[in-house]
Amino acid sequence: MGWTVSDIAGAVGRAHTEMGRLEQELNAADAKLGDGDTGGMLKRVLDRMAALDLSGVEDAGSALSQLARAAAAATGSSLGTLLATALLTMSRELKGQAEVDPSSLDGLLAGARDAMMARGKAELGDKTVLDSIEAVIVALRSHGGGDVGPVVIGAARDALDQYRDRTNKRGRARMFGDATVGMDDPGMLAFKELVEAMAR
Amino acid sequence: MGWTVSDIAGAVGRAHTEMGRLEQELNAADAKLGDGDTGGMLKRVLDRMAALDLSGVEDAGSALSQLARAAAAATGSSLGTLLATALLTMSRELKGQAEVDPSSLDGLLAGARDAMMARGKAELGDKTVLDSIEAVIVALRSHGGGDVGPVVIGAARDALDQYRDRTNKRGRARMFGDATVGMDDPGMLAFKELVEAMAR
Amino acid sequence: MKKIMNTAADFVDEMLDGLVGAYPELTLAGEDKRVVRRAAELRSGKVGVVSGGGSGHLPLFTGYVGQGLLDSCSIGNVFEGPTVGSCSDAIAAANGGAGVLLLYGNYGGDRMNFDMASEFAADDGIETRTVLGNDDVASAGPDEREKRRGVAGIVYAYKAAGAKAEDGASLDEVTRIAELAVSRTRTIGVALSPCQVPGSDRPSFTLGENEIEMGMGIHGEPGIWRDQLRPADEIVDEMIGRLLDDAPKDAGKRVSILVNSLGATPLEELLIMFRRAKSRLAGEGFEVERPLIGHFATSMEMAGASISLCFVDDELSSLLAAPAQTPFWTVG
Amino acid sequence: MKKIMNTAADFVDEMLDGLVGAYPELTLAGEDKRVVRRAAELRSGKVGVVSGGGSGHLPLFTGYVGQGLLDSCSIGNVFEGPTVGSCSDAIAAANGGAGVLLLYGNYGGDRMNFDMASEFAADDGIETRTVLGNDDVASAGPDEREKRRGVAGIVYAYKAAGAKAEDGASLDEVTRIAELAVSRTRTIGVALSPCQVPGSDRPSFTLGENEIEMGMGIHGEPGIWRDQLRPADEIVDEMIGRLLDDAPKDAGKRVSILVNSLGATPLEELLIMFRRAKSRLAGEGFEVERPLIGHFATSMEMAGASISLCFVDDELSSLLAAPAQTPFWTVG
Ligand SMILES: Nc1ncnc2c1ncn2[C@@H]1O[C@H](COP(=O)(O)OP(=O)(O)O)[C@@H](O)[C@H]1O
Ligand SMILES: Nc1ncnc2c1ncn2[C@@H]1O[C@H](COP(=O)(O)OP(=O)(O)O)[C@@H](O)[C@H]1O
Ligand SMILES: [Mg+2]
Ligand SMILES: [Mg+2]
Ligand SMILES: [Mg+2]
Ligand SMILES: [Mg+2]
Repeated sequence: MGWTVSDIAGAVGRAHTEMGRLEQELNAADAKLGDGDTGGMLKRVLDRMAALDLSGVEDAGSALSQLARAAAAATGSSLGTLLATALLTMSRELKGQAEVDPSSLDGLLAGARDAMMARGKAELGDKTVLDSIEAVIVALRSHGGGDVGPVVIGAARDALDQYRDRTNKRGRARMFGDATVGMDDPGMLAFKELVEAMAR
Repeated sequence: MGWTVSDIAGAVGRAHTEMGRLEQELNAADAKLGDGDTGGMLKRVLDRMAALDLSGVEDAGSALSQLARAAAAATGSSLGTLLATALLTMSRELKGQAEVDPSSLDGLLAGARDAMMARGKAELGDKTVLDSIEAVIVALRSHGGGDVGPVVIGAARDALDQYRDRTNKRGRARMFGDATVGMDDPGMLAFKELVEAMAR
Repeated sequence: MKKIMNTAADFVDEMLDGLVGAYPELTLAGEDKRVVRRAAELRSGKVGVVSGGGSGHLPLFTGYVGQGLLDSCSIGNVFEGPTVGSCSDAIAAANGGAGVLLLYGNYGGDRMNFDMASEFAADDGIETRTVLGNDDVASAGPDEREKRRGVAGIVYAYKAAGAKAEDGASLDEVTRIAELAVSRTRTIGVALSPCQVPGSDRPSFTLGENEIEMGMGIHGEPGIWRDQLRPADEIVDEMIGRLLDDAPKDAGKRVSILVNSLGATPLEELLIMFRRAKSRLAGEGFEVERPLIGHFATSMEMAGASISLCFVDDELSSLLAAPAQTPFWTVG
Repeated sequence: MKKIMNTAADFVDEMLDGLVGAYPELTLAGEDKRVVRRAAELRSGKVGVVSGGGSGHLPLFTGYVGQGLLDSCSIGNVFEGPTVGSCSDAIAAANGGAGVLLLYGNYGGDRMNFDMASEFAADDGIETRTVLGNDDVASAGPDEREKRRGVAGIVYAYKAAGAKAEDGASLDEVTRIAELAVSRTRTIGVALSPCQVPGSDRPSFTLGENEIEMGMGIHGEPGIWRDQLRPADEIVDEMIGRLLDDAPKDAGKRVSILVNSLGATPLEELLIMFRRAKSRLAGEGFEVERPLIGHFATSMEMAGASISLCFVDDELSSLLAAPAQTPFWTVG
């Protein structure tokens, strides 16, 4: 009853479509405390991911691995590389599986989170995309069962709201120090918007 | 009677003093149709010339030769080098003379003019300092006798006025073509101002 | 800010096209053609030396690919790290079977991509080592040297490691030399006016009419102070002072100096700076050898300059003197 | 415009101090120390090659003194000719008893001073010849080539004449080669933003926000047109078109190209220009050899670039390839 490769491809397609609207919004958010390229970068990443033909692929691990490579080929920017890292880590976990069990999502995300932390040397609480992922993991763990979509979306929204008034401590935004208080981290904003699109 | 070395040194001193006022004015004139350095350059030249101690020098030729070398050492710009050329040429003519006969001035200037034309490859009528010198020579030749000062000054003024509405054909100003119409040639302007100061 | 370019999207690819079109000893490689490598066959058994980073810093990095220096370079968009794929391709291009040294500046994005590429390389049986340039003393305190950014001084590590690799040394030895050069090099920059990323509608930062910023990074990262322009000798005295205060413990009394233009600052001004730097260093008992003066690591048309000191010993000194032949740096 | 300098009065002397302090193979000579010469003893019987001009154009002229290029250089203040005395001193410094070639750009002041110095030299029994660089096609029509200014393209004449003199050729032969190189070289520049002479309170000219000037000279001399900035390929097409329209009658189909930054324009943009120039030239059936790309003849921090074409034959080509070793140009 889990997610097949075709479900995954569908979610990628919805995220890709959403980027049409999101690109400028994310660029604007990054322009305030970074270099203004988060939206353009994610657009390029999702263009490449959506262009993959996964129709003949059965193995979810192999699908995620191909998506990881597509993301990595599209950009050298921080968030893009972290996304590729997350996908690659999950792909290893799922190797040989035709379906992803939704109840394993917290464990998969925890693995991805650890890999991203190892890759980017950020800590939880630094106000990065990691804090969105961590919030989702926590919410999933205290979640009884049933549809995970609303849980993921709710946690992503709450994380964005809770971190808005804190200081960015990692990436380019770190240099802006207290000037980041009151602003959405572009990576966290992107996470929320894209999970909303994928869950639709 | 004639001009002694001490008279020459006095004239140089007056020209030098005048440069305090003239420097910016000549720079401004040159800025319009050249590179804006005529005043600064002449200031440096006259600083060096005025710094020479000519008190022990009897021979007018030797005095002019020393002045020529001082000018040449102070600058590599067009007008400075032409001035050095003129002084050197006249110094050769005056070798061994303790006094300069004012009635020989037209001949001395003609010699200087020819040397300057050979050096700078300009023609009469190009709207350069040469045209001021030529006007002075012509005026001196039709002059009966008596004080040459007013003749020189009058000719220098007339030349400046007559050439103002013509086109510069030599030096940096040549590049500005018809845009030079209505403007004083900085070399001609400097000539007029300095002979006025020297004749005082 | 005016630029002689076509579209922003083509800026980097056309620049690379021009580079390999001008210098047939270089060629483009990799799926995206974002790797510059030596055109000549790899010498089997030679350790590879790879660098990379964002565009906009020429001659860094791609101008130093060639005999006695780098084997290959991965290049990103202007001021943006190269992709993992390009990093992988650069490693493959430099792999002569004896391992590959990854030698690049300490920036978050670049590190993630090279780290990931080196994991892929391990899967493919290519041994890699990483040495990060972290010479910018303005970017973190001496107790946090590992956080410092890499700027112009990395060319000393390129030169030393490149010469060592050309000599046939092992990956361990080439790595040791790169680490030695990095540990002996310190840089500080001063910015006078900004640059502009192609396609952007405004300069990367703003400075007042008569204002300078001490310690600014090569992408406009914030520095130590912003204040009125002052005479060259004063600026240089402060820069040399800060570098000497931060000198490595094992520094002797021999130093090579790099006076680098960030872009618009002309050679005349670099020489005026060098003059003072040399006399200051001599006053402190240093012997200045092998000065490097010119455009080595730029930020396009940014005005300003950086000074790097490399505290050399016999070993480093002879590696710096070894022959090298690249488009923008030739020795011997 | 901000400059890293001390006083305007010391600008040139401190710059020269820095130059010889950095490069011990050069030394200052002459009464005013406004001559840069090779530190090594003159090779007796070698023809001397001398250049000179105003400061503010580095690496031109002093950066090209050394083995295989110039023997000495006289230097004036910024954008102002050297004095007669310095020209005389430069000639004396380059006199190895076999005559001296005076090879410099066609500017009124420089000519007067070198001419005067060469008359003094004749008095002292030193034979001189003069060859004037006049490569700037924008400064006069093809029927008045002798009126054209000398700009970046003079480096081709330096290189060819310098190599020939190093070979032991006679003054006649070295002169012939310099004349050949000059007659085969054409340059055109484009300016994007001005520079400022040290001590002056304003830039040397002004250009609108988005304006460029085609054909402007290296001291801001007026060019051919002023108009809106346009794409690099369009600019380059016009420049190459104008240069080819003016190609010498005896030009073959081999050409060396110099893409020169006037100062602030970065290497990235020069490479984008080179890319187009090369493909345009190839389209016209030319073989492009030995490209030179970088800072060769600047106007301090002026933004813009020039393109020079040298229509080579076997003789010029091999002289351009001959070894040379100077602070800012090393071949072989
Ligand atoms: N080291 C890091 N660890 C975790 N997340 C990071 C790190 N660096 C950046 N990010 C995330 O990436 C987002 C910025 O992405 P992007 O614009 O692609 O980066 P850049 O342009 O700085 O390379 C940030 O908002 C943050 O959420
Ligand atoms: N070739 C020449 N022959 C005669 N006079 C000249 C020549 N070139 C320049 N001049 C005179 O010199 C003046 C400019 O002097 P200056 O500012 O010293 O020259 P530049 O800065 O162009 O070297 C001109 O106004 C003109 O009168
Ligand atoms: Mg960003
Ligand atoms: Mg002038
Ligand atoms: Mg970025
Ligand atoms: Mg002048």
